[in-house]
Amino acid sequence: MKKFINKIDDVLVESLSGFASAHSDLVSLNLNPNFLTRKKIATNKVAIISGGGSGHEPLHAGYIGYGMLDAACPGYVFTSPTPDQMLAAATLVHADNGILFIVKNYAGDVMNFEIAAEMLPFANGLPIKSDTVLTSDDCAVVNSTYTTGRRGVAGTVIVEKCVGSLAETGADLPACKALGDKVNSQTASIGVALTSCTVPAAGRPTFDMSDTELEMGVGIHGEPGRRRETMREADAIVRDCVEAIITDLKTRAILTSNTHEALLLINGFGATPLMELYLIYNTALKLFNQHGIKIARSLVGNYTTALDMAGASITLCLLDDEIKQHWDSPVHTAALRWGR
Amino acid sequence: MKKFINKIDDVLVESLSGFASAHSDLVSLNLNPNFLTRKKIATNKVAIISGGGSGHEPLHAGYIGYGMLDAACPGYVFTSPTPDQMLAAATLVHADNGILFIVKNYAGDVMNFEIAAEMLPFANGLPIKSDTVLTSDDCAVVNSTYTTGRRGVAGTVIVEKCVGSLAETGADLPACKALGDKVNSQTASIGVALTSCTVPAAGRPTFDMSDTELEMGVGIHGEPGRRRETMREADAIVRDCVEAIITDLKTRAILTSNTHEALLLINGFGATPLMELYLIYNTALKLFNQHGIKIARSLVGNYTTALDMAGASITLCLLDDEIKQHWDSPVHTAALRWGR
Amino acid sequence: MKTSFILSAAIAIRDTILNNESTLESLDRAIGDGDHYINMKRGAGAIVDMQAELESLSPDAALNKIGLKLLSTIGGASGPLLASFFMGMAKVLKDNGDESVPTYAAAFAAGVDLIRQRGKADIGEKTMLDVLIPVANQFKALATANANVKEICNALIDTAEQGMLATKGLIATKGRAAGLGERAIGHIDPGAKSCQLMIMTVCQQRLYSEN
Amino acid sequence: MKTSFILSAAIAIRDTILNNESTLESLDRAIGDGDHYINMKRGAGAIVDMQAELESLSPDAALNKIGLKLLSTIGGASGPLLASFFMGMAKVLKDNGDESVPTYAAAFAAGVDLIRQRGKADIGEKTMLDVLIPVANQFKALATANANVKEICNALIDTAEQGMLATKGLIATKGRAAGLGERAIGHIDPGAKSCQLMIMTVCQQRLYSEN
Ligand SMILES: Nc1ncnc2c1ncn2[C@@H]1O[C@H](COP(=O)(O)OP(=O)(O)O)[C@@H](O)[C@H]1O
Ligand SMILES: Nc1ncnc2c1ncn2[C@@H]1O[C@H](COP(=O)(O)OP(=O)(O)O)[C@@H](O)[C@H]1O
Ligand SMILES: [Mg+2]
Ligand SMILES: [Mg+2]
Ligand SMILES: [Mg+2]
Ligand SMILES: [Mg+2]
Repeated sequence: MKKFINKIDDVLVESLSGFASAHSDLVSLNLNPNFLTRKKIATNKVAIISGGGSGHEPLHAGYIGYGMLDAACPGYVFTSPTPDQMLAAATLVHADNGILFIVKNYAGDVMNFEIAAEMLPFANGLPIKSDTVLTSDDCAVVNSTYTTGRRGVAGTVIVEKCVGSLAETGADLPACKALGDKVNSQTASIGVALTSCTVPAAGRPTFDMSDTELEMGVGIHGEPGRRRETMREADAIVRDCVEAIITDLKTRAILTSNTHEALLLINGFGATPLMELYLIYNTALKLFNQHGIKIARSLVGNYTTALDMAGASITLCLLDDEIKQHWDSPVHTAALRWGR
Repeated sequence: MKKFINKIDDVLVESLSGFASAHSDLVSLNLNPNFLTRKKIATNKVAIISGGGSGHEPLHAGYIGYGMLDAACPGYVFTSPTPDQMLAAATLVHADNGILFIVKNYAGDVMNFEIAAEMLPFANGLPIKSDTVLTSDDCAVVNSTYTTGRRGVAGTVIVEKCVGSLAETGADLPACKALGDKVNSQTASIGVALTSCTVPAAGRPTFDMSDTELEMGVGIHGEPGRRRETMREADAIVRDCVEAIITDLKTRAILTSNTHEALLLINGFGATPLMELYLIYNTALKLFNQHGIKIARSLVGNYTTALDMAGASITLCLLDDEIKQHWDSPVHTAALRWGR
Repeated sequence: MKTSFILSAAIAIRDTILNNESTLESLDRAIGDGDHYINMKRGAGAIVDMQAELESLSPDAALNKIGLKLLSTIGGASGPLLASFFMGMAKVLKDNGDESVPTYAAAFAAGVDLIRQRGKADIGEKTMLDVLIPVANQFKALATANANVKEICNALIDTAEQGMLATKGLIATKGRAAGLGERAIGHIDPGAKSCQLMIMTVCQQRLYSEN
Repeated sequence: MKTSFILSAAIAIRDTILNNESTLESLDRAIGDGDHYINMKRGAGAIVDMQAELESLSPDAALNKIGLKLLSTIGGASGPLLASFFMGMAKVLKDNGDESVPTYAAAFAAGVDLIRQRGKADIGEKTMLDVLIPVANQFKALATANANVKEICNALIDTAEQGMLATKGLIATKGRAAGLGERAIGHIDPGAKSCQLMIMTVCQQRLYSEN
């Protein structure tokens, strides 16, 4: 393992400190418990708080700022944060209008945020309302009543952007929750790994993979996916991803009409060059077009990473006027910025 | 070599096409010769044209747009573009106020742009004025009268941003050239590779490096650097980089006073996670502070890459009011955007 | 049960975790995200570090504090679950005193029950519950049957081991491995393994103190 | 010189480049950026592809067209330099006719001179010029001395080889390897190697057509 790190136990705090310094106009960092808030706490709005294991940067701290998150709680690498972090963050943001937690659907994240939400009313004696949007866009994991369900992956960024935009208008908690759920349900993602990632504390790759293999449906923590497959040309890989997404949206009766507008996000996992991500975009665009889907909005880059994994995910979010409006609205965060 | 590619000969065009589609609001792509321009050609300003070998994305096409470049000419991977590309791009942009080429200082780039500049007056019968800013911020290569000199690396982004901003105000060609030269001279960079990159057409790593080595002073094409060193902790690596930069700026008598404001750019080479880049930032910030340098502006991310190389470069640009103003001014490109 | 037993058990557990680094790590790498060892190590270390704070507390108060500490230290899936366990245990001990084997069995069962509720999971889902539920059931049965400490400890060590091994053949329907379908078969669940190790360690500790 | 000779030489050069893939690639990987083989292959292929277009042209017009094609095909450092060479050659042939050995030698020297000007480089800087300048000088000398074709070709092949090998001991002061300082020593310059190969190929071609 070769990484730019010092002591393994210090990686998180040193990286967070660097982030906070580099974006001191945007965010404030609190250590112990670890959380970040906007530099200027926003008032008179639902506070949007997210969080999760570290190693997915810029998720989530990179999305703190106007039009998106109010606070983020980073856990250790690939480990969900603990309830005290969420409670401390919630106490610091303006919570008069309630708090919406945006949580990727993993057992650990769900439970830790759940406990925080349960403790919230007792935390500072105030009756703080809260609700939670669980993101679960990963269609690599086929949902069933028997499982905790689908994982939240890169689609989370779209949920955070849209909900953040709506919250900025002064919309109330149920409205924010409803939009978050809607965006999540209209979104499907699938990822492909060409290499494993290496968790710093583990010191070696999470999984072994030969030079002629790929992992189809990999999770953003290096969790195994649908299956190990033979490495092949990009077009063939992308075709399988697109098919999986289309099938998922149709199976869930989200994609019904013949033509639809959508947002296409090609997300790099950390070690895949932009050149390849745009090549993937090029193919995905054509294939979705063939399915009657018009790509009206695009995002290409490293937005939800898995440390140093080589690989990428494709996310499609079906747009309606409301989602489009909230996607387009101004946002000013470290990792996503437009309109101001 | 595992990459998201189809036929090796198609990589460039497929990737460029994806880029142009994903940013169709910002850029137009011309193939054969290959170049990209702003979607809406800007008039009444000096046209800023850059270009270079591909594989450094988002450099340069990612910087086309308001406040930065008017056009970019991408060569094959790591191979400078050819004069016909620059001529065609120059012919398409509004050239009444002259053209400023921003060229990274490599023999190939210099010669190809030089030939384009020589042919320009004959290209369409009009007396188009042009000038060139050569970027040469890489202090890994010690300059001397015997060499073609220092390489242009990530500092190029700062030059393009500032010159682009000035051009937008209607400043004339000599003024743009002067600012470009000034920003370049006030900038120093040095890079470190933890792994090699792999040129798609070559199919294997440009250099071999063991798990216990690093390459100090590596170029953005995987050129060998100052020396092969033993891998060590981030703080020690960053310290050596910071010392090299300070020494360079002092030797060139650019850094003279005891305190100075600066822009700090931590640039990833393509396969290094943001988490590590921010950790590097954290250390570099402290070390520069110890040298009396106040980091007034920051940029952390993949801005001048070397395909899939794991590694990073540190760039320091000493700021004055003029440079600061042009760094802060609105920019709207695929890879750099603020203020609009 | 004395608080001093809790403290020495905590040290023993920490050592067991450290001694099983590669096992725990590779199990979670195979069907999870590879952090289970690190999580357990962080949690176990934090408890050992609070010895001074715990010493003077009653066993139930100590267990409750341990639960809260784990809650704010481990994170991930195992953090809130293990925290729930200790808090559930603490509550029963507090309500019923802490001196009879049936109370210990009831406390253990209450802890497991809170894990069940928090994780919305049950036996057969390839989680730590595949170790904990059989152990809780057997503990209760043996306590009711007035078995002696030695019998109980030996039986629970065996049951934990069987539960842990049984996860190998299961498809996961909870936790991170739930995405794997058939691919999870053949791998032991990391949480089941760490729970088995902890139960074994505490039982052995108890057996030694018996001698 | 006939245009047909240029065409067959172009094919022979293309084949030589293809046959030396690993040599050229690894030389540029060692002290450059690894693309020299790809660049040369692309250029040589483009010239072979324009056979139909070149056939009907005079030798000087063909060489000029080759130069322009290389200029818009190769890129990098070698593109403009090799383009300059052919355009420089073409000019001398155009001005002086194309039927005498001294003219060929002068044309070759003019081509090399344009490379020198374009690259602002000279002998001893660890570039293609370390092959081209000695070859140009010797070509002129032998032409003046009325040497026969066989003597000239054999001598140029040797000189090119020596120039190429000589780059091994040099520090580079031009081109991409200039950043390497001492580290460049021990490596042959890729551009010198490809020029040596091309000179050897053309000379051999000429020797065969002599027989
Ligand atoms: N819903 C659940 N109920 C019971 N145990 C669970 C549940 N989800 C996960 N686990 C347990 O947690 C273990 C994983 O813990 P850990 O690796 O620390 O957390 P994470 O999965 O968040 O990385 C699994 O092996 C499993 O035993
Ligand atoms: N200024 C120069 N003068 C002469 N030859 C040069 C000069 N700069 C570079 N070269 C030659 O070009 C070769 C490299 O060509 P190539 O790899 O195709 O281009 P690049 O260096 O741009 O990648 C070098 O090996 C050297 O022989
Ligand atoms: Mg985890
Ligand atoms: Mg090159
Ligand atoms: Mg885990
Ligand atoms: Mg080269």
